[in-house]
Amino acid sequence: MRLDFSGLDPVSLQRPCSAEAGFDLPSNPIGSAPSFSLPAVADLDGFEQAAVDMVKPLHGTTTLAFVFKEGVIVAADSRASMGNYISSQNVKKILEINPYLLGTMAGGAADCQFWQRNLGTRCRLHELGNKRRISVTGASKLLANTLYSYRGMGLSMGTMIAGWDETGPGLYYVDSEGGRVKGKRFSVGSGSTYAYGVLDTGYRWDMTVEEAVELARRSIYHATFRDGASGGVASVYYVGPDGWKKVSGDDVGELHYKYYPVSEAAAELEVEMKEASSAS
Amino acid sequence: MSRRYDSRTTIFSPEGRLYQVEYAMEAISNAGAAIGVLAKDGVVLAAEKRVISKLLATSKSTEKMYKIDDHVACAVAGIMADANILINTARLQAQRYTLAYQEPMPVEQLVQSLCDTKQGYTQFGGLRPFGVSFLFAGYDKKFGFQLYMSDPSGNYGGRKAGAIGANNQAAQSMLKADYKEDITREEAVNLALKVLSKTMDSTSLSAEKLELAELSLTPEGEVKYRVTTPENLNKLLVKLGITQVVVEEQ
Amino acid sequence: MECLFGIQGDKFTIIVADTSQVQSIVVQKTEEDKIMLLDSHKLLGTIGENGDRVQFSEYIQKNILLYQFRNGIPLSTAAAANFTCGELAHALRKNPYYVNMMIAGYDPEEGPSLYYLDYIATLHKVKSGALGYGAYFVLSLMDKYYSKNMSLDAALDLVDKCIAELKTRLMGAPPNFVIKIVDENGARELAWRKTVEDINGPRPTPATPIEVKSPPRHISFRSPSPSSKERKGKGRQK
Amino acid sequence: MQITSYNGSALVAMLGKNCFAIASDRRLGVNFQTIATDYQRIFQIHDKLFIGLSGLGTDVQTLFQRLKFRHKLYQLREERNMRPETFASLVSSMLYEKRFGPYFCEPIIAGLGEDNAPFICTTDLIGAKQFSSDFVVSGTASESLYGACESMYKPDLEPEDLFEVISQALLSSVDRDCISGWGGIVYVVTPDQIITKTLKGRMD
Repeated sequence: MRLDFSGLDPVSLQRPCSAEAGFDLPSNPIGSAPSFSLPAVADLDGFEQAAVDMVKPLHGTTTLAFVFKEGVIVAADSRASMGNYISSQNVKKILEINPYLLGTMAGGAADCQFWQRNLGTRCRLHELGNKRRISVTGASKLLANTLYSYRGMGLSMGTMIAGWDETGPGLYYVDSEGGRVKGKRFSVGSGSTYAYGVLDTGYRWDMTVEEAVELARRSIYHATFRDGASGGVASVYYVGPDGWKKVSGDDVGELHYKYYPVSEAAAELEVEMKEASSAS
Repeated sequence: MSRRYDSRTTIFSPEGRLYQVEYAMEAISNAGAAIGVLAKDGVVLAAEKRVISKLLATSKSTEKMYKIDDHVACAVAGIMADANILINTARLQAQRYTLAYQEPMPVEQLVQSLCDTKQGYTQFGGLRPFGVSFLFAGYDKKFGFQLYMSDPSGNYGGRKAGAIGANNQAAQSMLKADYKEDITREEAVNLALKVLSKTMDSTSLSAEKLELAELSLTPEGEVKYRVTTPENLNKLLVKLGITQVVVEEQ
Repeated sequence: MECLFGIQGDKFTIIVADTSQVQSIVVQKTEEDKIMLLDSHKLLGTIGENGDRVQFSEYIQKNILLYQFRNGIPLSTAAAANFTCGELAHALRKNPYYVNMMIAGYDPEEGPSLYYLDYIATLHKVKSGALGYGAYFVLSLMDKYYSKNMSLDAALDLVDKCIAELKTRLMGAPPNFVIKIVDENGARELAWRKTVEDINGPRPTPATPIEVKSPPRHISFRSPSPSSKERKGKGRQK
Repeated sequence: MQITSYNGSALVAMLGKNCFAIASDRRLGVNFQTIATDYQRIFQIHDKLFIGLSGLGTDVQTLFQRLKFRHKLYQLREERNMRPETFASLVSSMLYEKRFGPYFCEPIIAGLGEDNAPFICTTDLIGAKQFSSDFVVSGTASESLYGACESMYKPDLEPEDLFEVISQALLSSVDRDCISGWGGIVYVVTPDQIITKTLKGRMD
């Protein structure tokens, strides 16, 4: 039974919560996490574990974010894999919470999508209630507290909350174990170590936006080259004073040959010349 | 007097001789001759093929020349049955080496391992020695082209030219006289055939009585073992004037 | 969290290995040299269980030296790598050695070479490679900064980048690394990268033979009986 | 992860108009980590016989070396090359020798046999031979390869077209498999020549 904190809410927010409404947003007190009915099962943990296994959280992924002089860069690959099988190559892993806040997806796709969309709603409600945009610190705390309240129930998320607020750029890492840590450089997912390698070595505080974007793109590319579970498209976002902007989305298939051009073997070259001459 | 000491292969006679080994060498000198010449760009092996009967139909392309591995070939003189066993052992040794190191076996090591096998038969096991002498022609990255000669005792030596089988002494001295230090493979072929023609007692020489094989490098640097076809052999013999042109041949 | 990686440059190959010896949660030693000389022109870097590591690398070293004594010519690097792989593969189905390796060598005509060999005997010739947990960080780094025929300085700069990255990102990253090189002048230690200095005594002086005095003749091993003095005179020359 | 998907591999062979093609990916990986992208898992036994080995890298190498050993001895003794059917039996018996501690790899044998009749066959890891008249697939991407080949394959293709079909089949299949890909190599073998081509594919 979870403790009921609703008593602490300001009076204006209180609503009678009707039991039979089940999961229905308006009936819950604003700002608190929606409550899910629990499965009537003897072995709750076993059931949860089985549910998670079936969903097979998307641990194959590479996402990164870093803060630098001009703001925050957020980048991610776009591959979803189930075991050895690539289920998709164009998954949006950078979630647009609101024009000033981005979240990244790693772990359970459904968990990330749902809870970050939910976070967006609660941030909007915060703006309405307080006439001020929520700080990155505040938003990430909301998410962290929610995830913590479901601790041990099988949620699987490793997400970064990046944004710009009055204090300037902000970046937090929040995960389903309830961890929340503020930082300047994070990478999450099975390809994160490869991304870190390139990211840390190339990182400087006073990079231009172009340099930072290229560093992010290059880090994602190297991760997709070495990690089997990452691939697809390297999308890069830049969060500046007036919110986030999607800077690029390059297919790593072409990116590879841009970074490592292959001079076609002489034979192929002359074949092409022949075709070119016969065609013209 | 020596009768008592020659039955057991592993027993020295009072004069310090292993009779069984010497008898083996005697058996070899009754067998068809084989000559090897080391040139600077290859190795040549030539051998006298004693045709037992026209009815003989062997599946083997050559009787006296055997390929041990892509880079080693050998010419045989002596008891063919024994030779087959040893050739198979040599082939096995070479492949086992390649299996372990993924590289061709150095030629001297191959010869040495085969000679160790031969030597075993003169010291333990009480079995008669192999009545076979070999001429090994080989190439490896370390020492380039090599020629080795081995006999039933298990002893072997690196040679510039060598002769085994019938009249090998005569052939040996002839080779010694005519061998030039940086002889080319061309000249080596001529020398081998010339010496062979002199030491062979058969009247007229022709391709049926001879076998010739050469080990050389292709332009790309790979080792090539090539057995000369009877036609080319005939042409060579004619060129060398070793055989008369048999005009009326049908 | 062991790290082993290697880079093949212009006419040389270098291998870098961490030098910590860990037992459960204790760092027993911070200067364990894990890169061994197989022969004058070959290096063998090994990481994995300490017992297997030492036993297997010495076993390989002795066999390769034996080959040289017995046949007069040294093994080529490719042959040594394949021999090692064969031994590992053979042991795999009996009692496996848990040892990951990198073999580097220099051959007169072949030049420098580097081989990746993991504990289940997968052998592959590589230009740059890494093993152990460190691999997860340095592989991408080496992809980016590696270039064909790198100069020694460029290679060492890349090594320093890798070590720096490991220090920041790898949990329990080893403090010290040893770098060894092999080129036409042979295999030798090139440098150490230390952040933890072990308190060592002075460098060991060359061994000076200890003169062993033979035990005094009269010592007898029976318990000294009261009449031992008379017996001493009888029948014993001084 | 099971053993046969520890390193990751993709192999396919197809029969054409008196020719055959055999293609494979180039990845050597350990679980999800890519170690090298120039790994070779198709071997040439002689100029009319190829074998592709998918599965556990160490067994792939050991098995090939032992096959080379046996074939060389056969070649020396018989003074001719082994025919594909015979070689397939050799592979099958060598695999079955290890019935209770098998080599974890699935070979594909492709060759030109008696008067250049094209021949392809595959076996499982303990040597169950299975001939085929159109295509055979193997490796961690085999499910995708089956689908791709089933739809793309046409019988009696000329070498050039066979090359196109096998390349498309391989590349489209490895793009659905996390642990194989990273480039490709194709051998198209006709009675008088061997065409070798490397494929430029996705490297993720």
